[in-house]
Amino acid sequence: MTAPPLLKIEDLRTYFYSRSKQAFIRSVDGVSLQIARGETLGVVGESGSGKTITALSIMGLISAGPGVISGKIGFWSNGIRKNLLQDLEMYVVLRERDGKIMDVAKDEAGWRENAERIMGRLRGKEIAMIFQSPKSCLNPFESVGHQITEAIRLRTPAKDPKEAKERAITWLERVRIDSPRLRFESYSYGLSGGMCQRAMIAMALSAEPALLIADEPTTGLDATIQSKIVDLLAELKSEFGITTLLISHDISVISRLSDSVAVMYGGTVVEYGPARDVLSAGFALKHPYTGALLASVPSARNIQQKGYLQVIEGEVLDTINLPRGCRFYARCNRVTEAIREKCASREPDLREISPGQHVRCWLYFE
Amino acid sequence: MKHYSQVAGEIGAYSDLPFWKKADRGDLAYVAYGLFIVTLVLVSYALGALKLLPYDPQQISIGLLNAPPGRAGHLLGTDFLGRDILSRLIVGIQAYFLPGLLAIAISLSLGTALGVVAGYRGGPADALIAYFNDLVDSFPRLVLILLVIAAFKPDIYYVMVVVGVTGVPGVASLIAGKIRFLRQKNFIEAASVLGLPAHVIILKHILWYNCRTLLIIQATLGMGEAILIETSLSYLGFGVQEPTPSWGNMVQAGANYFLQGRFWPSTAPALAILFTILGFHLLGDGLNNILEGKRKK
Amino acid sequence: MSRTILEVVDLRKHYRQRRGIFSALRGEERVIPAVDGVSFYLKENETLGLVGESGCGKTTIGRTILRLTPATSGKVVFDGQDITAMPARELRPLRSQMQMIFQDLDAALNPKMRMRDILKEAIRVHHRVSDAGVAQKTRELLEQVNLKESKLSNFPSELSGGEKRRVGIARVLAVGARFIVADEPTSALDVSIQAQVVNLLRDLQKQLGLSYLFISHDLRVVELISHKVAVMYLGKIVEMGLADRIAHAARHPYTHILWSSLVEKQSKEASRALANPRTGAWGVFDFERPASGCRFAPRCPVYEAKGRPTVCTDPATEPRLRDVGGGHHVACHFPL
Amino acid sequence: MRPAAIRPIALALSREMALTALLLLGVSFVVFLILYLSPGDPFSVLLEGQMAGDTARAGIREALGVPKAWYAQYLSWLGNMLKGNFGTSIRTGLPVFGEIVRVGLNTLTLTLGSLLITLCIAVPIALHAAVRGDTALSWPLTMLAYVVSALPVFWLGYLVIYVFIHKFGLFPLISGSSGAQEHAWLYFMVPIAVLGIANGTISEVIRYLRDEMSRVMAEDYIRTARAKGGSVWRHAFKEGLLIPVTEIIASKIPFILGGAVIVEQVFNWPGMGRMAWQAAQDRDFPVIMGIAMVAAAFVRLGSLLQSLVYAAVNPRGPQE
Repeated sequence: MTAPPLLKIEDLRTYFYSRSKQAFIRSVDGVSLQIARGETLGVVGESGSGKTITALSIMGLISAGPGVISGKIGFWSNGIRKNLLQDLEMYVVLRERDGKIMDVAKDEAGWRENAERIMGRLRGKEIAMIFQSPKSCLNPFESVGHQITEAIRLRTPAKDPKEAKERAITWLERVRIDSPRLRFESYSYGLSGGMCQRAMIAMALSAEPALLIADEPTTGLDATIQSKIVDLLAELKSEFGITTLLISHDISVISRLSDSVAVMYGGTVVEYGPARDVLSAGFALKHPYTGALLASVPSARNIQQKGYLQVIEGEVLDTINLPRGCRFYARCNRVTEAIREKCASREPDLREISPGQHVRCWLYFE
Repeated sequence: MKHYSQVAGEIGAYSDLPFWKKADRGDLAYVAYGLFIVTLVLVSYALGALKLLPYDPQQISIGLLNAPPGRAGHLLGTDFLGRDILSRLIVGIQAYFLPGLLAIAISLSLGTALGVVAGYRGGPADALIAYFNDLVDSFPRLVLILLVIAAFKPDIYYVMVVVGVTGVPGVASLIAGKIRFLRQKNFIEAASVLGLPAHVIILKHILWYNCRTLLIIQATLGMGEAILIETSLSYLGFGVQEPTPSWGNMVQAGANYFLQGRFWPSTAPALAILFTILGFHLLGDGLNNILEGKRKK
Repeated sequence: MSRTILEVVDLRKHYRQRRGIFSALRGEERVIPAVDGVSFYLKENETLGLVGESGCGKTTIGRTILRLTPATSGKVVFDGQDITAMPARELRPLRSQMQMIFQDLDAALNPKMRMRDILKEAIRVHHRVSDAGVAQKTRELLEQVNLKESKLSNFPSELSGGEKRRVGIARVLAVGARFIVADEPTSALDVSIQAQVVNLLRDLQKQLGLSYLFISHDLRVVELISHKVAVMYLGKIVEMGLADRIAHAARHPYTHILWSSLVEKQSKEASRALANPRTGAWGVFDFERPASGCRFAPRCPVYEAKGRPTVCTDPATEPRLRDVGGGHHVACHFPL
Repeated sequence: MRPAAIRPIALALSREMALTALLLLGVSFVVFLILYLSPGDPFSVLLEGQMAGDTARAGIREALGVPKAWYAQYLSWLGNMLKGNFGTSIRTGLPVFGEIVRVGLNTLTLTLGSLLITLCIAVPIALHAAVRGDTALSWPLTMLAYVVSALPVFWLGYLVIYVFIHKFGLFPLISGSSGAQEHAWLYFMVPIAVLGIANGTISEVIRYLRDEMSRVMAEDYIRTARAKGGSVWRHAFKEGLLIPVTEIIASKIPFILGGAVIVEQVFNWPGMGRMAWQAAQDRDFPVIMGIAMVAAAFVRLGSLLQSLVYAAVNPRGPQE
């Protein structure tokens, strides 16, 4: 029996409400994913695809209304077995009109307390997270080392300040920050983007979490720094075997670190499978969006012949005006006459078309 | 339970929703109340100027001292000399209306000019204007006014020039802040690279398009400020002197009769002050939330 | 043979940074050499890529050429005329031919104006055009940058990233630009939209014979779109040549490291060979005390491998850009 | 306090001191300018009380060696002031500086007390709104704040006097100077409470604190604190509450000082405000000029506090 997945998300829905348009922003609209223990799942998608909101929903950091409204997040880690969205249904009442959720009533304060009870001990201990633009993620009024010590004293048995400080310094060394004792006292404005990210990684891993969520860890950093951070994550993965949920729009970062990959578009997972299949250009069974995404990154061949990039027409999907049928239909270039009617009117579900390979496209369903 | 509901299946482009649909109900109520007050003040000012009043505000009637509202045709009753309170309230607006406009005109025009120079030029001009702002802010406004009153004679227009000048730093820093925000987005550089001359960039793009709501809001808040100052001064005895009515001296005169249990002659003008200033504040804040965009929670 | 549209000779831009009132009184002033003696030329219908890590001065070059910031010294010749010190009135007619696309998608767009008015203003900025002319020109522009007519009445806040960038380009074309400084035009966009914009820029180059100074830290896009590439480090050009030679046959150690750091191309061996324990301290440019001589020396693996030869750090023998054959220029004593 | 933190504070202190000196110089110049521009010749006005005829006054001026040129007058006045001699009050003949110090303390306590009350009301409301967002309670609270800040403070003063004194017969409405009554502290507290509530800044203070707090709560480093399971308050306190409060103190002192003038008048409170009113009444220039200077000093004190706190909290040093 294969070990149960460390994290299993089932049909997660997270909505926000635009008061000016008086409509729902359906950022995450039915996402199902799972990560096996020790594995790194890469989630790739463009802006507005809902990948960051999915991560924040797992961590319970969604504050705007209505926020998480349905779904289950199973979490199995050494000794703990929990649904992070335990009895969410008791706090939320949904009403649908022709297949789309049109009314949401949510007891936000009640759910906030309940979520705090569930996540209180997990957040920062079992599940840790690092973010994009690391420089703004550190408290500008406190030294970097002090913030790491706080994490250690909060989440590990090392309560005594001196011991926690030592442990923090060893972690700074571990993430290859030069002269850690000096950097311990420095502030975020005195460090480069790369070094801030290393400090964040040290802070997250110092609590020895079971799951690390990395949301766009390399975005905004220079090319040379990006590759250093990716190397560091690779080393930490091989050394600690930590289960990671890696989120990025940069396909090369995902392919470098992930075991399996999920491609998200318009708030849903459109393809999910082992990294070497999903991301290799040659692999045939692929969702049209994934194929087009891979083709729009300038490859060696493109550059050689100074050829044009294969382009996905149209604009990135706006998650307020969702179409009736498949979300990618308007921009899809592999629609055949046989399935055009289905693509335009009914949304396909995520089905396993070959072992381990899931796709959400009528092209592969008989 | 918080309720969210979406009515339409298809959502039109954001821009074709009229602005009152986009705004939230509270702000609309603020603006509605504010506009009601502004029209009331304008109408009263006109009535006062044209002398179309229910009674002669100066006409004393011994028999009706401190009459409660509604007595003998006096809608709002009479004061300690039997003069009709409603007419005196209407005429009372003369005391602050034009001076108020003068104050606003000064603070907006000077403020905009200094703000543009500070924001657009930057460098030493910026430091100089910052110094001027600090200097004006160092004076408690009423103390400065008392100084002017001591030096010159207690004329409301002198006072309103001072109120106008002390309003300049606020406007200037708002305008300069807006320009810095636009500069941060390289907006000003993009316009100058295109070849737009400086005066077009400043007048059209910065002031007309991006600062007009800001100036309207400052005007409403400025008027509220002017009323507060005028009424306080006339309470202190420096504003309009008896027998000409002003809301400040009516409150002050009426207050002497508190001890005899007659509150109304002092409370009526006080309520007038309260609702008018409230009107201008709500109008300013409501417009700000609708047009400048409330900071989303 | 296409004419040279732009020539830059020994351009310098030094920023004086005052610490505070007191340090100014004491005359202690830090001079940041953002651009320190840069020379290159650009032919019509050609794209020169400018790459380098953030803070190396590539954006400053773009702004100095377009006179957004005054140059400290050096010469900028546009279309045969020296515009470095030309008075603004004389510069105005030339101004319409030299334009810039800013990294910030909202830079060119007044948040309170609809798109129709933005384009109308751009069309009318340099010459009077009748309403019919404006409508006709607007349609032409929309078609050139393939924007939908229905978007004309939208405010910038209602446009997507890709549409904002296309309006920015349409605005630049409206004034009849021939030379465009594109400062990181694709970095704020998603991959699929980036591809659209890159193709659009190349189409426009073919149709209108535009020439680009393409500034970016996305090496793949630069390699694809540029004919020639210049690599900058701490305010100086360290290598310049044809795009594919820079990418695959780099002669300067920094260029090699830059291109080898492209994540997916990076195999384990390549990075370990050039890995240098002290390079861990990447990222923080030390402007205050730039190393004398070759500025890359403190982080250069070749300098380490060759036992830190003094020729690299001696200010007298600072490596100059020299031709190492086939128009390929390198500023290094020990080219790879 | 880490030794390293001393340097930025010292820097901030010296910068603020220099700025304050420059500003007070500016204030003195403005005050002198207003006086100089006033229709009557300042010195003739000064001597109006004592000397009748013009010629007599001219003689006096020669005798005192009063310089003709305006800047000479300004410099001599400034010189005296720096030596602590603010001239003598025309009405009382007493040295102005002594008078001001005597009453200045009362006004200081009145101002700071009411500022404290304004903050005690505003901070909880702002925090509640920032953390909870819109609740059933937040609408009435904001409306109340609007009404209170539009209230004419003198009318409220009279009302309070009537209710407290007349109705409950608590303490006789005589001059505040007699401290003997058993309810002296109450007499002391009422004006502070009235000014604290009705100084016209409450709704703005609430809005500013609420906006600053919500901005900080949405910052990335607070999200990190939450993700770390750490206490949000510990991280949000400095930028979210401490700095905005000092900002309010520095920017609102002038308004409250203005309000103090009126409250002192309503309650017969022996403060600088009432003295200023009296001086304006009698055109007693030295007194009003002295009060303007001391008031300006109070205001600069507020912003000194603000930049000190900012420098102590923000490790980067004084600049933004």
